[in-house]
Amino acid sequence: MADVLINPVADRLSPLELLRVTLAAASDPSQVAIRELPFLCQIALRGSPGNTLFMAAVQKALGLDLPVKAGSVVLAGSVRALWLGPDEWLVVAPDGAAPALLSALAAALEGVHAQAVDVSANRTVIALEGPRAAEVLAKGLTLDLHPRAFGPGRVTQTILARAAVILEQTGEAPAYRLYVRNSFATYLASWLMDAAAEYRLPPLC
Amino acid sequence: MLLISCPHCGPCDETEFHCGGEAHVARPHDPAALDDAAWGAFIFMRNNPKGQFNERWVHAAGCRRWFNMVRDTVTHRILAVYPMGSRPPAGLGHLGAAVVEDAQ
Amino acid sequence: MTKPMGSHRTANGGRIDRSRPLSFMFDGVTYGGFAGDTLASALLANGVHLVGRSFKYHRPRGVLTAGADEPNALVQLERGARTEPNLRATQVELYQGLVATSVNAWPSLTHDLGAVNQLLSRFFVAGFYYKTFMRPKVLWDRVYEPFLRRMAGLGRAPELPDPDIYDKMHVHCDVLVVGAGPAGLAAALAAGRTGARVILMDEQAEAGGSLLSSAESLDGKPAPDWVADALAELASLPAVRVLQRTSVFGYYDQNFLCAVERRTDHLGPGARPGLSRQRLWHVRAARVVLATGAHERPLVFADNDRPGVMQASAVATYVRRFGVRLGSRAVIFTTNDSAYDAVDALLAAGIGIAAVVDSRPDPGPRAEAARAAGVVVHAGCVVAATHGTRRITGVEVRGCEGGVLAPAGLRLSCDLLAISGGWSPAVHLFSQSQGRVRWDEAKLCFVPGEAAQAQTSAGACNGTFGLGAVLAEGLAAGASAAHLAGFGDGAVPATPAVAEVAAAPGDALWLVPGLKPLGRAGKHFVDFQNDVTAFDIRLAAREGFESVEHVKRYTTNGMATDQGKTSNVNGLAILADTLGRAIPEVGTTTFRAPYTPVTFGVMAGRDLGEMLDPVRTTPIHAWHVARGALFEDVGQWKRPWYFPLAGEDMHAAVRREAKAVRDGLGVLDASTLGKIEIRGRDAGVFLDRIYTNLFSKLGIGRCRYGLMCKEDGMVFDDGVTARLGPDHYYMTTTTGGAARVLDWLEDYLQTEWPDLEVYCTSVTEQWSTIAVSGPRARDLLADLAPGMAVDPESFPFLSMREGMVAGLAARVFRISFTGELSYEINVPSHLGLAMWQAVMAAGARHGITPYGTETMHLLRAEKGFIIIGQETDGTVTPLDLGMDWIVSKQKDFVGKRSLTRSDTARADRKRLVGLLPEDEGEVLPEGAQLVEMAGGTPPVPMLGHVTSSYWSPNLGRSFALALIKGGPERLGQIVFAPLAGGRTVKARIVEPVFLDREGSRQNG
Amino acid sequence: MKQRFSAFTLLRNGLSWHENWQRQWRSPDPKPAYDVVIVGGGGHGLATAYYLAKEHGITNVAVLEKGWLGGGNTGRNTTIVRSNYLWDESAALYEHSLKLWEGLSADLNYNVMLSQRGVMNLAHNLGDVREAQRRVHANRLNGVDAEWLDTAGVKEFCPIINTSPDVRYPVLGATLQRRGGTARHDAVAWGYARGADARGVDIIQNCEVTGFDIEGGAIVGVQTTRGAIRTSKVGVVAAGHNSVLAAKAGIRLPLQSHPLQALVSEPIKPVHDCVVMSNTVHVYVSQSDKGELVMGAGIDGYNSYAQRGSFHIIEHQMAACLELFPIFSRLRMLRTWGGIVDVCPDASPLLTKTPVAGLFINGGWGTGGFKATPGSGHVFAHTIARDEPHPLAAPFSLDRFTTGALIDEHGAAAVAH
Ligand SMILES: Cc1cc2nc3c(=O)[nH]c(=O)nc-3n(C[C@H](O)[C@H](O)[C@H](O)COP(=O)(O)OP(=O)(O)OC[C@H]3O[C@@H](n4cnc5c(N)ncnc54)[C@H](O)[C@@H]3O)c2cc1C
Ligand SMILES: NC(=O)c1ccc[n+]([C@@H]2O[C@H](COP(=O)([O-])OP(=O)(O)OC[C@H]3O[C@@H](n4cnc5c(N)ncnc54)[C@H](O)[C@@H]3O)[C@@H](O)[C@H]2O)c1
Ligand SMILES: Cc1cc2nc3c(=O)[nH]c(=O)nc-3n(C[C@H](O)[C@H](O)[C@H](O)COP(=O)(O)O)c2cc1C
Ligand SMILES: [Zn+2]
Repeated sequence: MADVLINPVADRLSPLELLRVTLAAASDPSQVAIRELPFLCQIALRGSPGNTLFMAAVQKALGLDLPVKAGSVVLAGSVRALWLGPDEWLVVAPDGAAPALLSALAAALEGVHAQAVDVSANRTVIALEGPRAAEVLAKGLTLDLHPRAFGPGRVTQTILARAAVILEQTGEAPAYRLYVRNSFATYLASWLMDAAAEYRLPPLC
Repeated sequence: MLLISCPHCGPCDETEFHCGGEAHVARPHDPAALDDAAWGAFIFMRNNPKGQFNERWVHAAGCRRWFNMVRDTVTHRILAVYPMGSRPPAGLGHLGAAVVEDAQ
Repeated sequence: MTKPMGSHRTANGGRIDRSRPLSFMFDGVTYGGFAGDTLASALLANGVHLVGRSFKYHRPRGVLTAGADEPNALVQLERGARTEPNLRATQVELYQGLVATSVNAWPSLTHDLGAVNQLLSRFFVAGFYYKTFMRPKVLWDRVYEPFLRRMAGLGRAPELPDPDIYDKMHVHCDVLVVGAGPAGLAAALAAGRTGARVILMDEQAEAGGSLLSSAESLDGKPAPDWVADALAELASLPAVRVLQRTSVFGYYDQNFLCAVERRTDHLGPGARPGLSRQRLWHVRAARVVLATGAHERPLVFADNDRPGVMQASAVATYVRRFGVRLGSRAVIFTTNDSAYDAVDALLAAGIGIAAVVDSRPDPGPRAEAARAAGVVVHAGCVVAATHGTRRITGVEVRGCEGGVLAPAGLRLSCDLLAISGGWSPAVHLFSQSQGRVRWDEAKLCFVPGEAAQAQTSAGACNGTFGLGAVLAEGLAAGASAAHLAGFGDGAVPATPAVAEVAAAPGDALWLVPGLKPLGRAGKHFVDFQNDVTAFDIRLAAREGFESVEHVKRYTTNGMATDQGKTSNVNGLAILADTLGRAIPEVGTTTFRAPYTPVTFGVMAGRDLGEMLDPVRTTPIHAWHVARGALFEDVGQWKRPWYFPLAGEDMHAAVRREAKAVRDGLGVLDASTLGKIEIRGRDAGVFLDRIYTNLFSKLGIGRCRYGLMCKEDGMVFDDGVTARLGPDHYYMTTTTGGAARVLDWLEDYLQTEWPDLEVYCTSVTEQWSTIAVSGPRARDLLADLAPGMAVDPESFPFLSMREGMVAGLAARVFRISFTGELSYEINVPSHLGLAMWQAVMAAGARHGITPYGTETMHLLRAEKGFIIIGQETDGTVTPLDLGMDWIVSKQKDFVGKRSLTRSDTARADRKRLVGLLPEDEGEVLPEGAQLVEMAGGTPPVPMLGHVTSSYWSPNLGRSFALALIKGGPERLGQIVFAPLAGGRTVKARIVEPVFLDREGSRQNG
Repeated sequence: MKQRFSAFTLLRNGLSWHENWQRQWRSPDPKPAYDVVIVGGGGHGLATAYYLAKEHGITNVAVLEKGWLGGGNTGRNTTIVRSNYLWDESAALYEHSLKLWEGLSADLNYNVMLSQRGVMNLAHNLGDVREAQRRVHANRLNGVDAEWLDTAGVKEFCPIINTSPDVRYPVLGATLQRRGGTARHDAVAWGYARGADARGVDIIQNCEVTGFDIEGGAIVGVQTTRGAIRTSKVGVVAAGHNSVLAAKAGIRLPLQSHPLQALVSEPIKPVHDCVVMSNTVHVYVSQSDKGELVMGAGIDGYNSYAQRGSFHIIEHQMAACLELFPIFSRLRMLRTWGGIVDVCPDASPLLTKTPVAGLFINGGWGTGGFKATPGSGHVFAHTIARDEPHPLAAPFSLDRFTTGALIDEHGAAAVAH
């Protein structure tokens, strides 16, 4: 009975696929735009930055030095490492990169106290861009996003409205990425659309 | 709304944290060796001072790390933040009687 | 009825826009006003002075103030869904078509039946209700209390849900300045020029504070022009933000302040659909400058509450800022210089002044100046009584020395009485910040003491009253705040030049004697809104209520919607006098948030409806919806509860689903289960300490069910954990416990056992979990995973395999929560729906049936499997559950020591058993309590309760699980469940496994 | 003899311009010695003193209050009174209390405004329903009136509740205790104070207890800011501060002190004629006889001795409240405040003797002790007078934390009340 065969790429459904059109309709690049970046490769990485074996192994596998400064992001080519905690990172890469990166990590980390787990399907990513993006976030975020306090290359785990998110600033414009657990994605997307709605109204006199 | 300085992430709103009660209460090494009263004290008896309190917090919505803090329970002023497994800065807080020994 | 527009206006001037007339309605009458008016100014400009009735005595009341401190002029705004009670007319901006009604008056404001209370007022003194209505109790229950309640309240709640929306914003700044009067503007300028991030918030429609009604000039400019220039400069500073119509209402720890911005209220109801009506600002500021001004104190004299009695500063404001001719003949009664500002305003507007009554025997230069302008000043005199009902018509003026009235005086007729008893700095926010106020005997007011947070007070709120000094203080506060926040060098800009007026000290006159002993003629109101009189305060003291807090509560002084802005200081001064104590000894009551009332809606913000709490769904959710599932809330998750076919109720659906699983094949979306990857050299040891049973010896590729306890020995969570490699485990938890368990593991790892080399990572949502269960599950898996050896030897119960299922790399666990042959197929959640569909397609020929949580609960109960939170409630140990087999004797684990405590080790604890109702069709209600014998009068000793109960199509009868004292020793005994309506159900205690005791179904 | 309060005396005093009202309680200086000293002039402490005098004839009693009497949690709670607790021990204690409430105004000759308007506890999910029904069944067998209402019943009992099935957490039903309701918090303190005072008890305000004198393991006196007082029996009834005081006697208590916040709306005409509580969405609300909506928020997570908490707790609670009561959206919050509640690990109180002879502790009432005021005072007076626990108090002793015989009322206390 091998007739039920699933295509592991084509048959995927991202958490916000069903909202794709709605998100597009709610977006206005001159104000704020919201869209899903589905299926990014994400790897949860744990290890001690004090362990030179670990740091070296990761450098070897990913071609980058993991960020040790709180809240920072290191990029190398298409791979980025997000600092999540003093012994915790999220490695983000394009769709499809996970198997290769994971096996490279597994090989390099052999015998090292570390953990690398594929979490590509654990969270989805929402891109939020446009001049009003920071203001939209400020409606539900207790953090300070002012350029003096945050900016491109910065990342943090926090709570947006009532959902836990990883927030990364990717551009000056500003542009942000919100990494959110699948089950919260619909809530968060709805919340963002609601928060952004007023910027599509004529301005308050 | 407290503003708490996570030792890793810096100042963040209280809503990102979770308070874990009194700090420096180590789990006994050999629970079986304790009588009911001593074991009961370990589970239930905690310091509850009016004034400086050594307490544990975790940056639950942020870096997920636990740390210690001395906070005044009357003014809500935060006097020190220090890592798990270390002693409070000299002259701050007072360790409760339940402290069998330091965790680490 | 329509009245001509604003017949009581000055010829010109003021900040109203005379080119923009507006019409509005008050108590059914249409009036006219102008843009820039408040409802209060517009009413006054129409000669309407009677605007409300007081709470207790229903006394006619007029507008007393021009701001947030207004106690009298409360209105019900608008009608229908957008109606809003108790708004202060002094703060409501006029808009076209505004509709307002007075509160607490029936049938009308002019003829109010509640006014009969005035006749009984002699008996309705403070606290009278504590002294009566005690007996008989039924009269209290049926008559008195309902009557008191009917008298309660002021305005009315809407009867419909709110059509408007509200939202929130979080901001951070270097310097927050509260109040945009001269002090606040100066502070914002000084701080803003340094480049610091400055936010200036002010509750009024426009900035300027008292300068908007000031006749003074700054640097030679009229005050309002200086304000305009200051605003223009602030607008040019990119890091400065000015928010008008924004009331800062709360000052919390570590410089966290909350404010409400009224974004659309001034535009009228529903004017801006889609835009939030009000916005709650959360501000975290490095430094705060409070520049909130001061409130003028009324004077306490007999019948000081008549419409037409008004704060002197409000008189100046209405005349100058709003161009209102408040009357034709005014009397000014004051204890201090500031009322002479009202004199100047009235003179300039050409309003007649009958006299100034100044309590000071020697009132000083301002009085001299007034006299020079032709005004009669009665020095050393007071107003001892007033006349008029719906509007003041006259006053009795008497000399007063040492608190004793002169035997004779004169009567002045007037239609306006401006009063000033001095000023109370608005120390509300300062006090909320935990700063202590101190009494300033020279200034006769409470002023801020030492700051408790990174904060400075400037201007009138700091007890500084001269404009030059106010500006200087504001500039210094702003410059220093910025400097302390890391901006600028702290240098203070030059103070604008203002003309200083020589000032004379004010007089401490807290209670003006009346013509008769206190309370016998006329009422000396202290708290206008709550009708608290000086007499009430004296009475409270006489009855032993000596603490200012007791007096507040006994008399309700300061507890009305204005929170005593005009009454607190007078009240405590009268108390101090009564007790023969000094004012600082009596002290103030506690200032609390909010500074002015805040709508509930804005506190909820957008967190309503679906956004109250995130709805979490699995990747397969849409399929469940399409299939007509009903859902159960489990924490934030929506889980399919059951899948009814047309015409089925829950019972029918569950019977069908449950039969399908036992007889054929069922499928459940188990994706919500918590999943944790655990890795590290010490992973096994760690799990041994966390679970009651042993995991370090588990074979690779094998799974084991485990229980976790808290240190108190009570069961906390459960689940199956698999060993994927030598140092690699995969833990599952309950749906509700997922986050809790992960946090708890981290807690132990980080704080208790940091020496253990273990990392944990949540993968709850990485995987979709599809449980296929039933005798045909193996056939299905064989179909879907042709490459996987699924025979019992190759893939035994409690093991896991990784392999290709329907073309996908999957993790398959052979575990069972139903007691049937079951597999849990895990695939990355992006593919969960695809896998579910594949399972449904492949299962079609096996008659696959999707089932929900209800069926799952039934099936596991047939096997006696527990559910955390149903069989357990935080008071149940593993032994209570009869799970001794899972409690390791060899090793320590979290909670183990607690199991041998004397009470926890008792044999007659409530323990898990099964129950078979005598009537096989009778399903015991879950939660039913069990007793040894039917009947009896309460309290009836209880043996325990039913934790789970179902009718089972597989057993063909009802059954239940229960926790019963000494349960296992009572097997075979009969217990009774007394139910509502006197019915009792009989049931027999049995072993808690009802089906396949040997486990051949799941193991086979 | 104390002046009696009645409609008649009110009338008579009105006619004499209220000049003849007596003090409701004296303000004596502390005597050097008392038979019993009660530490804490809240409702529980005052009730204890009242019943010591009334039921046990012990009148040489001082109540020492560090501030103004009734200024602790008694003066800052949301006044909900009910007795529908789950476990037998609690049900017995709170029902004992409710029975005393029902005669209290008459007993004290002080109108404490008990208003038995009914308390509903809402159920929003299947787990809630199960727990609620378990409680109803247990209550009935314990002689506590209890009913289960379905959604329609809830709507009928409280028409302004949103019972639409389409809300985030629909109302699936509720337990109802009709005898539950509210009472006037201040009047309870004042009524007991007046009653105790009339029987000879000295109520001493502005007198903080700063230490205990203990000799040979027995109490011999207390130290106060107004001097030392000798006594052989001390009852500590200092909600929020019990652990601080116990520590001065060398005793550790399983208590943690947290802020609990409450708020009132501006007064409005009556719209809400019962008490509604909800564990799941975390709300409790009633309307006072003066017209304010009285609402409780959740407990703050940190320990505190400041009578204030964090604002987000209130925001959270308000969202839940509006979900249940959409018509409240345009009403306005008038005042917020906080109290310090000391909480036991099992959410049940301590009514206990201590290792120090003559030292008794009554505390740990957490978020829900107002309703227990009469009962607590009554059984605690017995415990002190007889030097042995009243049968209803016995299960609430300190040694349950050693034996494990906890009385876990977290279900009852999951939402403060
Ligand atoms: C916001 C809030 C809402 C609540 N809602 C409810 C509810 O709806 N229903 C309900 O049943 N319960 C409720 N409670 C709980 C209830 O208020 C308390 O359990 C109860 O009032 C405790 O009474 P008490 O007399 O023991 O304490 P308190 O009234 O606090 O009295 C203790 C007294 O001890 C004094 N004291 C402390 N230390 C010393 C010392 N060293 N020397 C002398 N005196 C000292 C204090 O000043 C205080 O006056 C609520 C509590 C809060 C804070
Ligand atoms: N002659 C006197 O005795 C006397 C007495 C008092 C004031 N004054 C005069 O009044 C002026 C005082 O200046 P100032 O700047 O200190 O006060 P101000 O009254 O001019 O300004 C205070 C401003 O703060 C706003 N405000 C108050 N509380 C607020 C809150 N919680 N949130 C947002 N905004 C809030 C007010 O609406 C107002 O606009 C001076 O000109 C002074 O001479 C004179
Ligand atoms: C049931 C109840 C009703 C209350 N009603 C009012 C009220 O109508 N107006 C008011 O200002 N405060 C009201 N309060 C709050 C008190 O003013 C005060 O805030 C509370 O007793 C706590 O004291 P504190 O704020 O002085 O610390 C009420 C308090 C309670 C417990
Ligand atoms: Zn952190």
